[in-house]
Amino acid sequence: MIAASQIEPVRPSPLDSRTGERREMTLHMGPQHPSMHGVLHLVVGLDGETVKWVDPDIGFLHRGVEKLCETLPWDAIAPVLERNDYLAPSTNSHAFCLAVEGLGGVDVPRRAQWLRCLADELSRISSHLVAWGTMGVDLGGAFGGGTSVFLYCLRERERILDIMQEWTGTRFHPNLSQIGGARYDVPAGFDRLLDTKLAEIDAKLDEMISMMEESPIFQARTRGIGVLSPELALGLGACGPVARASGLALDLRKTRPYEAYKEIDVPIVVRTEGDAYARYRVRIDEARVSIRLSRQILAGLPDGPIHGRPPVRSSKHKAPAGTSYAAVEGARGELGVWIRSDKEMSPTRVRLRSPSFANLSAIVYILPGHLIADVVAVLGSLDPVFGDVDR
Amino acid sequence: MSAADASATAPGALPTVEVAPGDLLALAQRYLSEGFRWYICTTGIESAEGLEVQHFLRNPESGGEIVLRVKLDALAPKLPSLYPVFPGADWSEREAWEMLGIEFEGHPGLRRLLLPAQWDGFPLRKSYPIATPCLPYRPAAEKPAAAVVPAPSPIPAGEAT
Amino acid sequence: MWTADSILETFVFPFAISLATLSVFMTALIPVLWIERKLAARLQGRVGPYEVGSPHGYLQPIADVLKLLSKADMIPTQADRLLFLFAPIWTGTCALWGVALIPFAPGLAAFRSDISLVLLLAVASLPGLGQMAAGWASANKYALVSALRVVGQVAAFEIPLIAGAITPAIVYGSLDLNTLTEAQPAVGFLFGHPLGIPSFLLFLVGMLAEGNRTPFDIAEAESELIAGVTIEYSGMRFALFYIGEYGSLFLFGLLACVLWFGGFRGPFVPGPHWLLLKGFAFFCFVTILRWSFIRLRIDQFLKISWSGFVPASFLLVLLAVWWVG
Amino acid sequence: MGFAASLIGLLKPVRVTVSHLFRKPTTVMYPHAHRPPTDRFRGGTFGLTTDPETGLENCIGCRLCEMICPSKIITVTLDRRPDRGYAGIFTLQYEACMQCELCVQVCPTDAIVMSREFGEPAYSRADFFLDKEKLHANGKKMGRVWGSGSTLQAMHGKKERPAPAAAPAAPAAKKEGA
Repeated sequence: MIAASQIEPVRPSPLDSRTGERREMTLHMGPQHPSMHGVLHLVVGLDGETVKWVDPDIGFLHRGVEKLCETLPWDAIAPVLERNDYLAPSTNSHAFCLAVEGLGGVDVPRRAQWLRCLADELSRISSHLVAWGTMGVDLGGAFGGGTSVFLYCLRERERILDIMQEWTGTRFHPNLSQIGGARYDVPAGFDRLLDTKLAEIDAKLDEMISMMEESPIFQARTRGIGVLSPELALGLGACGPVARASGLALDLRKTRPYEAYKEIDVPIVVRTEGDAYARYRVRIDEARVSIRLSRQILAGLPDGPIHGRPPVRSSKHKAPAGTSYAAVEGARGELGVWIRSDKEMSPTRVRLRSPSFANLSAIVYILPGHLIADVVAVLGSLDPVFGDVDR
Repeated sequence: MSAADASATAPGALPTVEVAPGDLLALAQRYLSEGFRWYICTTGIESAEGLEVQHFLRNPESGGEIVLRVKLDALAPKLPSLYPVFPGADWSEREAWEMLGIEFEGHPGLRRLLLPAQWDGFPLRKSYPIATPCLPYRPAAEKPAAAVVPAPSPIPAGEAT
Repeated sequence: MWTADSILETFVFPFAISLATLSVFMTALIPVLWIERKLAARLQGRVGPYEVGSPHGYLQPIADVLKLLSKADMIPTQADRLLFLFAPIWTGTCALWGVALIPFAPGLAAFRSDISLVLLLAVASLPGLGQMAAGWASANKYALVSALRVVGQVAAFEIPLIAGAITPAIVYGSLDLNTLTEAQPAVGFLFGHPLGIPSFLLFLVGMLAEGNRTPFDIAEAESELIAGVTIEYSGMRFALFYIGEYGSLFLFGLLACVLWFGGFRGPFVPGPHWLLLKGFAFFCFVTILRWSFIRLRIDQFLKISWSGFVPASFLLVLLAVWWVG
Repeated sequence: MGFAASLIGLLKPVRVTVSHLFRKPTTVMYPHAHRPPTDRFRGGTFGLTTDPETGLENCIGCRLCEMICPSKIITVTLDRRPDRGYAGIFTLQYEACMQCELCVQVCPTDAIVMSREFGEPAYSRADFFLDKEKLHANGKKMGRVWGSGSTLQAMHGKKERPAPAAAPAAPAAKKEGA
């Protein structure tokens, strides 16, 4: 087995000493490009249509969240962090709250823990739906079947958003997790609503499969494209569906269980191909697992309070001093928050370990040798979220 | 030094080993051979204790975790890059460099990652000013008076007494 | 010796017929654009155009074109000016030339010729030239890559297109579209002849590629090359490409109807109605295909052409010749 | 994959898309039709409430909402009067709000609430700058809402399963099934 450090990325070729230019045609893809998933700027060295090297340029969505956290009261940080991985928002605040609770001093009631995990599972489903949709657009373009897939996926995601609206009052950024508990209890009749909506999504997943996987064109476009070897995936810190598609059975819900997952058995979906198809397929299977887990969590929801602290009435909370790291298995992988507290009004340092950041760094290794069309296919399969990459 | 020396205080804290900058690469290599192949992240911190860098590794098989903590000289923060051992350190170290001004020796290309190339200063340092250049919005001209005059309309004037 | 009759016959009638055909075709493009938008929306579970020309957005195509016409016209400073200005006109008008050859009723075509099929196929491949010119002249790397793709595409997919179209001509021994229409059995060449379906499939594939429709829309390739050759065009010039694209697609549709679906023949209503109805139905079919598939990659696209469709084309032509003789 | 299987595979996306022709569209014609918001919905604008009996404003100018707001869009000054405090200035820069409902949660007197209706679009930034008059007008218009400081804090303070007990605070929580 070859060590990750022995796999060299393909760096941009040097400038020609005589002409001052590169041998390859450099093509700037992004930051304004239909399929750059936001604001990625890729400088691509092309020989014909073959990609020789890639030089990613990130940071167009950098908002200085880590610095911002150092200025905010403890209780006000969670909703800000939800804007990071904006496709699976509740996982962000969940990780942050876990990290702060890891500093000690707060006892989170079981019901709150399960509620948060339920929100995580729901946002995982909705995030994966967007991932297929955008991958469809990447493969099929705005004027083709890709858009149809995208709209079908968004239609299904609406059902998740409806659930969240019923539960927390917002469709997108629920702001459910709070240090010490959950902010909203489920309303009456929630289990029936969840059951109906999830059943509808489950039934419609076959439509997505028909649109994408069963079409030979999709197979031709994704099989064997952007293969990420397991060793490289580990060395780069790749996680989530990207790592699991490379044959690594890494899922924090199983390997580092937290909250409700300590009591629930989470089947890990693993594929060994490591290509774009495997990453897409892992997401499909994971969404099915998540649908089942959501039902399981809601069925086993323990009674009791939902908040371990007295109700938040001011911004004066001070977390105990210390250092803490907590991670949840977000939709894209290990979403970790590293906190340093000196028992001040605000944290001393908040470091966000974002899964998209680690996963995206693989493109330097896996894109060279492919065609332009594969660039978008691979990006679609890696599913980076730029709020998360750039923070 | 090994994972056994690692100490943990808060329940969320990670097993940590302190390492001098000079020993970092050798220790990382040893952990790598012990199975800590999963690079998680690199964090640069500035706190009351000064500047430090923490490399977080994990063993994918056993789930074991280890943080390599390198305390740095405040005036010339410098340590060897972890890139030769873990390629994932590339971007994380670039980020720590641009945000905190920590020099990583042996890194293949320390250039700005998230910030514009011409950015001045190291934003995550505590000394970096957080003065906001844009003031909160206030609507101009038309009715500045309405916003300033404290005249609570629902309260009858005589009732306050 | 000019008599009143010969003047009428030589100048006035062709002019009048051309004008009529042109206006019919341009008018027909409005429902074509509407069908594209509305059908696409319905295929995706949306409502589609609604407000402009309420209740169903019937005036949306006009609003579209007006919007494009009112936009700023920009020419990149580094562009090859002459070619840049010329390319959209070329592409936009080529589709209109071809319609002159389509027989709308027995003997009624703006330009009658014994070799109208050959002429039509020649004219129909001309828009590609304008696209190449646009891609080169735009001084944009995306446009350049797209222009190269257009070259590969035209080279690879002209053969299936022509082979498909020439099969009925071989079978019925004529190159005149009018004769070909009338020679077909009542169910059309498609079902009335064993070679009907294979030749139609080949033509369809070639037509989707020429008309830039998924899964073969690699020249435009929205998600890869942004807008391909038209990336630097705006306003009216883009509208010309837009009209040219839909015009040539509709023209191919009409040709398919003439060759495989019995053209203007049909009961109760006159020929032009039938041809246009069939043309719209065929366009609906193409639109459904377009919004169902994702795109092939350029190498796969060329490979299936050269190793699949081109040999099949030759085989089909040989079969047709064997059938006749 | 065999040739025949490929052909059949090509038909499957077509089957899905064509099947949508025979279904009702998912989207609604937005300005003409709205999807009904749920009881807890907080996507709308803000309002300041008044006491229905005395007609006095509920805000006591304690500035807790200003301090917890992550976006720092609320400005409150205390207008101290003999009986109690009132809000002197109360401004809210709604365009920068991120709908986290923390201001509502910390409010000790249920003074600030969020609307259940979608926020209206506006033509200028000034329209999103809510001063006290606008906030009070909003508060009158929106009537009773589910989310207020007391309901949210009651939800957190409960030691027992709060769902049945919370029903009176959320009067319509049951009827919203679809």
